[in-house]
Amino acid sequence: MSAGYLLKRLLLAIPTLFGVLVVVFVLLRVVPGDPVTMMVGLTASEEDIARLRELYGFDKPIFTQFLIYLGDVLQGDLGVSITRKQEVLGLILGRLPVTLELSLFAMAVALLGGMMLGVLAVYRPGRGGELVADGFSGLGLAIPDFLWALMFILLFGVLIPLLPISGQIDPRLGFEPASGFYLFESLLIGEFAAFQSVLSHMVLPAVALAIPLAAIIARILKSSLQEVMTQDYILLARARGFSRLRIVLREALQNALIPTVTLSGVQFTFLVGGTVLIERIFSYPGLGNMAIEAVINRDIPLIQGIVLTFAVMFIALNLIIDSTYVLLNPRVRHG
Amino acid sequence: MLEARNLRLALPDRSRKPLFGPAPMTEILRGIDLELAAGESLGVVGESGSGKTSLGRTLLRLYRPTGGSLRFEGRDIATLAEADLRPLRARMQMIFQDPMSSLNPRQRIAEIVTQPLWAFGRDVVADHVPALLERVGLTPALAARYPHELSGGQRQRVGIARAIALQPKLVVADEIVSGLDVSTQAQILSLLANLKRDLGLALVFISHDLSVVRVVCDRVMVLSRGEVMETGPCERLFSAPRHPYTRALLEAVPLPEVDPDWIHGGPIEQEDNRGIGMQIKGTVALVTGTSRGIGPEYVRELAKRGAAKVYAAARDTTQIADLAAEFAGTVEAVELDITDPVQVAAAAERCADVQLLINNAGINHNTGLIAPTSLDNARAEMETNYLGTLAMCRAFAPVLQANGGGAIVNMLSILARVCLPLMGSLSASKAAGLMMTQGVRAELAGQGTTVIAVMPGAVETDMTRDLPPPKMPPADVAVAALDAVEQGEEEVYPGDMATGMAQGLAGDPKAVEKELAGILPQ
Amino acid sequence: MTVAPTLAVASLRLDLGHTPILRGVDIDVMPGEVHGLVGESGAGKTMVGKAVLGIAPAGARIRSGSMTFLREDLIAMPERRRRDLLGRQIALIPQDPMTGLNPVLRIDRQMTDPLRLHLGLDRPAAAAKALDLLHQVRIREPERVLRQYPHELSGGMRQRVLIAMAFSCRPQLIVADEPTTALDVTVQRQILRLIKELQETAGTAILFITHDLGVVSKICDRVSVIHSGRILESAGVADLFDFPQHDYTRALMRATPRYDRPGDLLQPVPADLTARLIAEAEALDA
Amino acid sequence: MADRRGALVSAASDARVLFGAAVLLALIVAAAAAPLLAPHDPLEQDLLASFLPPAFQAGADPVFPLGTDSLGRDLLSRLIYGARVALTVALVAASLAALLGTALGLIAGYFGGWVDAVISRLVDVWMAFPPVLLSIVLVAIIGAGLHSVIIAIVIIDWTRFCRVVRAEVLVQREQDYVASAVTIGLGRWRILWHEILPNLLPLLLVLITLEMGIAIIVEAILSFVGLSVSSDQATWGGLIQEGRLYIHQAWWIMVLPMACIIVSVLGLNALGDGLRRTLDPVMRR
Repeated sequence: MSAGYLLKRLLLAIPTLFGVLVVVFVLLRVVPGDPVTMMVGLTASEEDIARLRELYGFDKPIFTQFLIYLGDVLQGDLGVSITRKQEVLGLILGRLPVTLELSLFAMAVALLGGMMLGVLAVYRPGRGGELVADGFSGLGLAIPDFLWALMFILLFGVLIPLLPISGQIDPRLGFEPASGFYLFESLLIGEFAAFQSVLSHMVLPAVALAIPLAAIIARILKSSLQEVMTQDYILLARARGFSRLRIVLREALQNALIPTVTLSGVQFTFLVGGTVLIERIFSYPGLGNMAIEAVINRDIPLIQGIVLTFAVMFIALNLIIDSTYVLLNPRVRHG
Repeated sequence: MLEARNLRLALPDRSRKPLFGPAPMTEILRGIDLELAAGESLGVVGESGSGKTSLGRTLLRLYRPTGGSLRFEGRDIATLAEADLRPLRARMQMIFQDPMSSLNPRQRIAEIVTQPLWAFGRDVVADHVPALLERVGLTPALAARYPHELSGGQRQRVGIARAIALQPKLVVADEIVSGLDVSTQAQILSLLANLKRDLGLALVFISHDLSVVRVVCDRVMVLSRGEVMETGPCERLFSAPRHPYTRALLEAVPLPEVDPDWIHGGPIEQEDNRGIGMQIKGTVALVTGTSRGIGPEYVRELAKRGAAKVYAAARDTTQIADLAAEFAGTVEAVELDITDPVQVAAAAERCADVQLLINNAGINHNTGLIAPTSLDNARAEMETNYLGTLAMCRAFAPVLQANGGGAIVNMLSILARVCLPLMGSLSASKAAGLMMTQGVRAELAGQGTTVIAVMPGAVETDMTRDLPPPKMPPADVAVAALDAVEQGEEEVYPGDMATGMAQGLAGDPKAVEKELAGILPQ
Repeated sequence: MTVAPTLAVASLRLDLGHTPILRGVDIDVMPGEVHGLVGESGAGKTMVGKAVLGIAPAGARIRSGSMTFLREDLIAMPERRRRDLLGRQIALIPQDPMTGLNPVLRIDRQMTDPLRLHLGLDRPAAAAKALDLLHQVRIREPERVLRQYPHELSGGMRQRVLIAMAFSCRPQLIVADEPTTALDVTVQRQILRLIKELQETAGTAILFITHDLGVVSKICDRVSVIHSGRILESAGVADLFDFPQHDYTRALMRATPRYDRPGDLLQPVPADLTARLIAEAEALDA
Repeated sequence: MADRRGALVSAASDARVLFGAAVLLALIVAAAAAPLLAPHDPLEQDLLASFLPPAFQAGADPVFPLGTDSLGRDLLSRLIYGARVALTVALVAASLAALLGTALGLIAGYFGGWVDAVISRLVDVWMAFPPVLLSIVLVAIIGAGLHSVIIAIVIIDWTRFCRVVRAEVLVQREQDYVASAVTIGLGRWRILWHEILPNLLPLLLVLITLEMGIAIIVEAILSFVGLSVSSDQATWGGLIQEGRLYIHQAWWIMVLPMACIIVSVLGLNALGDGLRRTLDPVMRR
């Protein structure tokens, strides 16, 4: 059943992906007016526009255009960036590891922090633990990641300059990872100076990204733990003389994680989506930063490529969350 | 007025839904025949999964049957479209099981009970609501309340008021008292009986509770797995059920009257009806007297059966070094002379995890009572066989209690029941042991400790070397004794000799005594 | 010579927040006895069980009275000692077999954890013991059941597992809180029989909490009737059913329908009796 | 009537609701009476008075109680006019997104079948886009301006309502009160409208207050990126972007609008949370 469930999810991702392609295509070719004019602005000559039209196939019927686009994408051809004059795919693959690394690190921080707070609130109800958890999740939910980022810049960049607030690594180190994964590779090959620099650059953006997710996880985990703690099997565990910590961690936590995963799953994608702005704020050379540049420069092939890449990442992330759900819940596993 | 022939219903079973395509259909109702005259009440009883709730909903066409016919007031409604059904719905109503879910939480009571009226375009006059509420025994003051502000019984009355608002001809009541206390349940049942009589309602009363059905209904239908097992008038069906299922159902109802036999009667799900003793596997045992005789066999058998740990006690532990080595990790040697109170107390402290105590140690001087040697032999036998064993029982009773009850096995002999004059003084000590065993058993019953007396015949050990055959191998005694532990038996007579003598003692004890007396060499 | 009760509850008063729930409850459960505690919803019967087990909800406060288990004070007992007793000497059979088992853990984990904690068994020994326990509650293919999750078992099976778990450490006292209420009658009968047989064999004392007079009459040796947090009547089961002393007991019996006596008209518990009982109970709060 | 008033009283006595209502009221007053409240024209430049600190700091000019920005414009007035933009976006975008999402969610949940399949797939596709990036791209395409911001928020955030409403309808549909409505002959639309929808109202109210907070944030993000309303109009996000450039010399230009956003969102969240707890009759028990 579990393999079947996941297979079904995987197959359902195909129409979603197709829908994404349609939207990406329609978004940038149909609405409203002329994409070429949008790209080159109003100053270009009539001939230039006509030449570009032909070059990008905009003179063909819209359906044909879509088929061509679909064919290209399936072959891994995302077109050429107008401003950078490079293959879009290559540009994206160059930046992707940076964003992935940042997102994964932020997720780990969020999971760890959120779960610790959620458990703390239930383990010590009505006392310091619960108050701290409630206060944190209240603030974390109200303040979006980009405001946290700006506050961190003010705090740790200007008032108490502890951590770097711009870039990904100290450029003087001249560290260029072959894989594109700065943190992993520097650790792997023992470049500790580089590792330290990458890590210190990553802390502020990652924590800013992590706080809203951690707040959501803490809040949902707390309320589902509270719900689970009233169940008969928990009463029974108490009636068996298990200690409270053991009950919370071994009997209740897994049950409470099931709704937590379901309800906070979408927030993981929001975290990844948040990198767009956070990277911009911290001048972090990732995919999101490039996306905003592309929007400002009206580099349509690049925008399409990046939006598509994010969509694929989101779909993959949702699949991973689904499999976590399957792992946690024996009912789905054995259905 | 209502007639169903071969009514069938299948619903999709989402739990078995394949990856793609629709979920497979599960047969819920497999051909139900039913008829109901105006003003009649039919009880539908069945256990969970019998399809009784689905039947009620199908009769009111909340579900569309997958086969058969369903006639209401002469008209086949089995496949009628919802729009054509709507005019009929005024004459067929339902009362639901859970009033919390069946009353819209956002509507006031007045709105809930008059909703059917305006849904069918009837005029709602000012005194309609109070009249309806009073009809079901509610004060009109409740009209402005919301459902969550009412008690369970009051909510169910509102459900009834809504159902009778249109003065229907047919009402289906689905488990309407199952969530209520006895006192509230009695009120609702009498209300329903009154309404049925006064309004001439035809009633389909669905319940799992046979006693409740008896109060309300004229006829009853027993349902199991979507099929009718039996149907008939209440008087007949409850007093002379024809179908075995009906009978089983009736017998299973615990009527409120004292009947000590009821609980031990009835079917048992599992054939394997073995006793419920203590599982040796995983337990911690202590065996005394393991240096020779049956003792080592106990240790081996316990190890074989998966005991977690066996304390092998002996006066001289050097003699059991081999045994301890054979089961290293499981068997632990303990130096213990059971006649020494200090050693006994020390053992109880050291072996605080014991759940099974096997008092195997005993001595036998093979002497008669009058003729040979001194009283000292008799005194020594008493000292070990009776007082030593008793000391162990006393020392370990709290240990066993702390470990959840456990069991004590006292190794006696069939000679505890009858004297073999060759071993008269041994017999006396074993008889004392038997009485002690019975006393300890009674005293420890409260703490859940089982106390077992093992009374074998002659066993092939160096103690019995003077005796003539047949003698049973010592390992068999250990097997029989541990079987008894696992099966929760209190007395066990290992071997043919002991079994035969026990039977003889049960029949004619005098004859057995005479026979044994005859063994004495003249 | 008198035998000490396994569980003695005396004049127990308990508030939930500011609402009195128990108003002086006296119950003695003797060794080897099944003691029924019967009452309607809201009578406080479940709270008695929870108080004994020390698992009353947050906000519950014992105002006065005593609870002793084998002469040990349950109220003043240190937490460590209580946890040591619970599960080993005192066990619970919960009401709802559907929520009584942890849905994400296999049966073997749920059965072996307490065995390892309380009896100090190692993993294989505990597993073997669990297997044997399932045998004892007459579960077919216990090896398979041990590997299953709760949702793969029927309600009756789950209740058997819960019973096996309750008896697993051979406790002196079991609190059974409506253990058969959620079951079909035929399954209920089997479960009642199982509990009774295990109880008789092990000599366990049981506090059997139920609303069902029928069940009480079959399994209990003594019965206490509870209403508004007060024990109205306590008697041997035969005496209670043959000569009920309290008006409420009699009214309860008259309100209970029975299929073999269609002639007896059901009489709801009179409203003035209920009102009187509540007034009497509230008078105790002053 | 007694009961409904009771619900309102208990809602009003909830500290969260009070705080949230006060914040919302302040926003409304600031937005409606901006010309009366603002001491200066928000666009009036005074280059001689640039980078003046707020009144509680040394070197402040009492004419500019919260200081001035790089062009010497009065910060307080800009914040008050910024509230106008924020509140407009919040109210209009949240209501429109709620309308669209709720309608689709109701239909998908109640009718099921292929309608549900299509709508659910559409939601899936939507959820596959990062909302921030999508709104930036959308506004870039449609062109900057208040309308574009609102349209972008509605296009992106209707799925929030659709998902929650659909799930809740699935729950409500199985309740016996719906079956009971069928037995008294109510039609499908009537059941959806009169029976199910009222049970969703508390949930919707909560979702709308939360969405208002989100809309304020999205508007700020778009202004921050420079894509919202025209750059000379005062918006909180625009102020933050400007303040970020002068963070070392005039922290207040960034911090004050941030505080406005945070207080507004905190207030709206508290309002939603408090309403959820007090308005639901079943939860109120």
